[in-house]
Amino acid sequence: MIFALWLLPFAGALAIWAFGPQLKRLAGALGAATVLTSFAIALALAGQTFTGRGVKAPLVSWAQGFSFGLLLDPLSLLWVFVITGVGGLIHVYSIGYMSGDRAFARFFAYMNFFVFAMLTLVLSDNFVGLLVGWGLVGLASYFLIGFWFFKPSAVAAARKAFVINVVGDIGLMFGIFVLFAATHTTTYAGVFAKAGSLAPLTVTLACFGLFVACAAKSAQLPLHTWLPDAMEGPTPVSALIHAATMVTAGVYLIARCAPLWDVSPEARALVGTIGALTALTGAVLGCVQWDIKRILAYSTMSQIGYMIMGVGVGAYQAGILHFYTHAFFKATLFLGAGILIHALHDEQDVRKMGGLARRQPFAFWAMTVGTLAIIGFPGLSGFFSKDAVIYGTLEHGYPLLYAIGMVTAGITAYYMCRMLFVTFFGSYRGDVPSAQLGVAASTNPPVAHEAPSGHEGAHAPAWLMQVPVALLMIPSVIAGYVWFGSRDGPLAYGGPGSLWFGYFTTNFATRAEAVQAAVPEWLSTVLVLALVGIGAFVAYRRYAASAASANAVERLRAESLTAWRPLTRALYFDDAIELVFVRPASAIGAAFARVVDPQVLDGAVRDVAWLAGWLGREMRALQTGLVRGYALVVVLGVAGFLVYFAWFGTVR
Amino acid sequence: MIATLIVVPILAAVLLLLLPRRAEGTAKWIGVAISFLAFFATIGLAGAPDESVRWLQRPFTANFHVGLGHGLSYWIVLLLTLSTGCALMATNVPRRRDFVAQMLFLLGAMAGVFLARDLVLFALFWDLMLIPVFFILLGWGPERSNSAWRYLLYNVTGGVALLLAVAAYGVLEGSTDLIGASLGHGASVVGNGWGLWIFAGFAFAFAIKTPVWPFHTWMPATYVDLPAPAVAVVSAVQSKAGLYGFIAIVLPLLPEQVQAAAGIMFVLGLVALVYGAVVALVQDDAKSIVAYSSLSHLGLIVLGIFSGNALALGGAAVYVIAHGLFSAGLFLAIDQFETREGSRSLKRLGGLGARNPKLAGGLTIVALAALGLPGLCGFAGEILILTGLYASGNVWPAVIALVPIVLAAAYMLRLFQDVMQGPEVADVPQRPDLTLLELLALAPLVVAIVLLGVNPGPVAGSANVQSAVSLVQGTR
Amino acid sequence: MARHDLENGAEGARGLILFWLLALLLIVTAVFTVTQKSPVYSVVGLLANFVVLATLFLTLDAEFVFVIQIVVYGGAVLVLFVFVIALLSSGVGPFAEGPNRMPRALVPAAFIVLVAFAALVYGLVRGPLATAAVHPSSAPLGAAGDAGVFGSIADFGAALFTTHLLPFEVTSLILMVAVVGVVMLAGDAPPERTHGSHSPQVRRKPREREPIVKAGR
Amino acid sequence: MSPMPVDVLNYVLLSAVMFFIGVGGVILRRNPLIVLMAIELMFNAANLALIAFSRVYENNAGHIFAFLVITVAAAEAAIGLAIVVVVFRRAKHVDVDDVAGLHG
Repeated sequence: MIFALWLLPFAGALAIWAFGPQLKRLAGALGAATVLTSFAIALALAGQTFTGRGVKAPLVSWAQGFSFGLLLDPLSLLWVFVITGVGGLIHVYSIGYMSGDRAFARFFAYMNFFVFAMLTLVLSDNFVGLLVGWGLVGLASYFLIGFWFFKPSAVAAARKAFVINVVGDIGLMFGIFVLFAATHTTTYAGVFAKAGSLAPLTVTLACFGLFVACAAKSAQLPLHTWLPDAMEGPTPVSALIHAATMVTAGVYLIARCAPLWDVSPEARALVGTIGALTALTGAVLGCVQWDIKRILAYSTMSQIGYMIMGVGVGAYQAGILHFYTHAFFKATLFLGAGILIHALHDEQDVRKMGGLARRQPFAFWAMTVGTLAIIGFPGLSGFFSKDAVIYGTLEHGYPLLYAIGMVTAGITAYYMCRMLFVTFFGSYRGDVPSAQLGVAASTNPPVAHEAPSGHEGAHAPAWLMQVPVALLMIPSVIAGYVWFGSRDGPLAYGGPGSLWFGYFTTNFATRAEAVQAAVPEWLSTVLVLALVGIGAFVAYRRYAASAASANAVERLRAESLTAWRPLTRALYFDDAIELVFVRPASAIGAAFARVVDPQVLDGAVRDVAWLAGWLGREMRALQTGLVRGYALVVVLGVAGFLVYFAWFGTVR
Repeated sequence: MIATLIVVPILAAVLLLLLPRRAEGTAKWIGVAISFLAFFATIGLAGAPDESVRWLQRPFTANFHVGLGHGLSYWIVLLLTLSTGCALMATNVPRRRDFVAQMLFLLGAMAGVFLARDLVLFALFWDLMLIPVFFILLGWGPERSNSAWRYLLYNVTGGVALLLAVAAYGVLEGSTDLIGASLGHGASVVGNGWGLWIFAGFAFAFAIKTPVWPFHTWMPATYVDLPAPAVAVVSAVQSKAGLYGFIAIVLPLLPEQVQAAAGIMFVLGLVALVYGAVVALVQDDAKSIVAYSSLSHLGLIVLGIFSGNALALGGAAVYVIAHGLFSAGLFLAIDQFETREGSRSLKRLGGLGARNPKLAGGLTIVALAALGLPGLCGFAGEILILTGLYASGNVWPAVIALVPIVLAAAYMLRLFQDVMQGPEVADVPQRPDLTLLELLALAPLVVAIVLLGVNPGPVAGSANVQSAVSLVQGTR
Repeated sequence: MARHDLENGAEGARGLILFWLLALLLIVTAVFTVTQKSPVYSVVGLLANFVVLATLFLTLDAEFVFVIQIVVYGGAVLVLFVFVIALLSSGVGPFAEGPNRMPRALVPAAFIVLVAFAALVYGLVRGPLATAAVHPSSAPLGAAGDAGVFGSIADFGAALFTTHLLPFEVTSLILMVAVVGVVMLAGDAPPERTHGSHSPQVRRKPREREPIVKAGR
Repeated sequence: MSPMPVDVLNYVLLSAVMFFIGVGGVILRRNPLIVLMAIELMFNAANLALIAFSRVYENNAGHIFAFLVITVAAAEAAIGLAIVVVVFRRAKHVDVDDVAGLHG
């Protein structure tokens, strides 16, 4: 069963890849069917998972200490649910979104392959298998970002994403080295059994390596720069890979390696700090974006910062809960945005939208629910999970991170509401010339010769795209209520000790006890809500109040042109990477290729060859062609031998 | 029976010349058939007992001793026959009858190198395998290129060093019938005075052949000038002769010297690893990229061999096979777009993937294996080598060796994307996609890449015993 | 037999006189051979030289070599020389010497030869041979057919066909190759005509014919 | 019982003299036939030394070797003369110095 769960999407990917042209429209249905079947199998296996230590299946053994197998335990089951459940819905949505694209079948082959890779990642029972999945999801992400590979920007974004992900891979490899050298095994069980007895430095080094991997995959500072560019991919890809599942692999890894983080305070501090800074940076950068997908991308980065902060400081349940709720509401947001983009013929700039609430009511409601969830509107899913993360930092003794988390919550409310107001309120600005709106030419050039999602083709029925979104809106609202249900009763507030969610987090039963926080939880919640309210109100005043709506075009233009340059340049991270790594590597390579190889190394050899040539030219004078001359030389040689033996010979 | 793996291809190469010059198709299929027959014969002969005929008695004992076992020799011969068959299948070089004859001779000579269990025999085949490559470079390489002579100059220098080392070893030891004999046999006889010189001779020959930095400058020129089927075999298998020599000869026979020189070899391997990767970043010729990436990858194998760690040694064995598979695949795929578009320049080509999805798919998989994508064969070797390296206490080499992995991703993606992706270039002829035959030529390599990536255990496993000999012979 | 005279009647002096006589003859004939202007005289000198040498072989108990020295050299090889001289002399002055293209080589050549010779003699005189005692032959005299006697034909034959069989057979191969080589070199028409009347079409070899293109393809 | 009447050194010295007469002939003469004859002289000188040594050590390997030398010399003479004939056919004139096609 677990093999079927794991390999069905792969079989689907192979079938679609091999028979894509023959399958035509069925490719999408086949892809969705395999993923949803996997989801059903996961449901069937759930009972088995919660009893005992999970479902296990051995696979192969490479060498001593390199034995691999599958493991489905509560933690991986939670991820499997999200991957196959949300993934299946996004597959269905994609049938509508991608209809008419020339490479329709290829898209589903890649998507199915991604699901397989992600399942490999979470089902592995060892670090090497995890690394295999880690690399394969990076590959799938690369394929899908560069899906429209005739766009140079997509190709560049794909390459960037892949290379940065490989940086993460080598971090993970380094972690494996350290752990293998210390424990001579790579399985989770083997490593964690010895986690307590390892030297502190070893654990910290291993955690550092693993966290480099997390930072690359989950877009944490300073390896986050690929995520905004990754929005070059089709929108369903952004929803599935760059919001709901793949980018949360880092959260999974840290949660999985909780026994290591538990014994390394340095690692906790490092990861918590990076997570908090990422959350803040993502939120700040989100405030100056105009591309709707980039806004969502920065918000993803920011939210993952929250999750990483949560699991990093030790509030594992809170971080995982945030992953869980985020998967739903961020998928809702992306898919809603996708409906807009689809309807507006690939317009992604919010300045050219406006007043869409009446034109696209379904998308409006979907985005509204998603926005309210993400900013933590009381009662919606994000409210519970974000609050849990922020308060968790305080509980585990990081007041500074707590403060950053609070501020970020306010900024999140500001930029998400800004997006919502600019997009749906006021009047439609699609007909206003770009220059008047301050839209720089060719920030995202439309593809000249082929419409990516092919609106000329037969339109798929609207319900294909709406039903999955509607199905995702429900958990966006209610997913947070798993936090209820403690031993005091099914509706009592349980928090980290809740019974329902506790099923998924049994791994952390032995976690270090939280310190008593200075601020009671209700007060903290009120403070957060106050900041959220301020943020939303500022956004309302600037973008949705009647004064703002009246001269929206001028205001947007002014804001576009006067934005602080470091922010529009994304705080110069890209430039720094280019300056510090890319340019020197190319320069050194060029120097080696043009100077060292031909001149120094080969030069030495060529000097020898030249010497031989010179000797040859000089000796040519002796080459008279006269046979007697040659004979004379032979005799000269004989004479030499004879003289030598006559004087030095030791013949006995 | 094992000897037939050597004799039959060489005989066939000679007999091919009896065919009429125009029978190019026939010659090609004979070549393909013999290669694949040899492949299956190798599988059938796995673990067969050695065969030995007395040869020289003076000045030292040397026997015509060949053996297959089921260790590294076995895997490399499988790789050799498979890559030769695949390379010949889709070839359409001019004067094909003569070309196939050269390739079959190469096949036989290289089989001899890997099957020889006697040092003199090994050295004999070592020099024999240079000859067809030299003639292919002369006959099929570009006009006015001196790469043939450069190839010969470098490799014959190495061959002479090898011969001297073998002779010295034979005189001191009394016998050269040693490859795969009991471990540590030679250590007691060859003292440190001569031992270092003998080690230097072997290491020099093997380092040139592999090549190890800084002896590599013949390699890019040779790889660029050789026609694709030949370069596929040369880079896949012939470059492994040096590494095989390190594993099968130097490690068991000269263990003390290996210990003494491990530091130097580490430095050379690391420099090759970084140097090759950095240079590959800026090349424009697709073949040059692969050539310099080979330099980088082979440096990694050298690290694995000299780490003195069983895991890393197993990883080195895996990577030897893996590199053979993906470099053969890369060169064949590059040839396929070169014959279509008439260029290998990254600046000039672009967007081929739109009309050649099969070719793009094939190139993707081999390029991914080359950049060490987890799940494919390159990764399996890489992680075993590096983990073993780190576990054996060589922390810094392992850490430095991580950097070229990122660079590998950068240059391999650059190769793939600049050729296959982006907008189509208007003035490049867009030819149709792969034919079935061309696809069949790549398919076995791709299948092997995936299989080895999923389970390299059989190749790596024989290193469980702490001895290189068992790796060669496969005895456990 | 001569052998008896040479060896048995050896109060030393006779044998010594015989040796010096033969040695003198040998040197004289050799010098005569290489100094004659006409090859015909040289051949005569060479014949004499071979016969003298054969006699010297006999003084060293080499009976079989003595025989084949006469038969092969004095018979076959010299006849070959004579034939060639006869063949070439039909032309016009084939042996008239042209300009000497190594005019200054005489002195250095002579010097080198002399040095080499001096070194050889010095080495021989100084070396172990000079002081080696002359071993008396312990072998009993016997008939030529006695395989136990050193130098007898039977002794030689036994060695040739047992211990040294392989080199013997290989020699036959060399002779065969020589025969083939001679036929290739001299047996055919002149390999290249400097002037001729054939048209290019006739001179072209069959392999170089234009390919025949079938109609309708 | 026959002591070898003459010291072996004399035979070897005689052989050396004859050899260098041949060498002189090869270097100084330009008539190819005489050059070939000089080469024959050198062969014979070598044979003389071989047989002399063979007598000293009472080992008939020297005889065998001389026999092989004679065979090879015969082959060499045949080839050499054939070459002379070919050269004569081409040039109608035979001089060693004229056959200088190997000049660099």
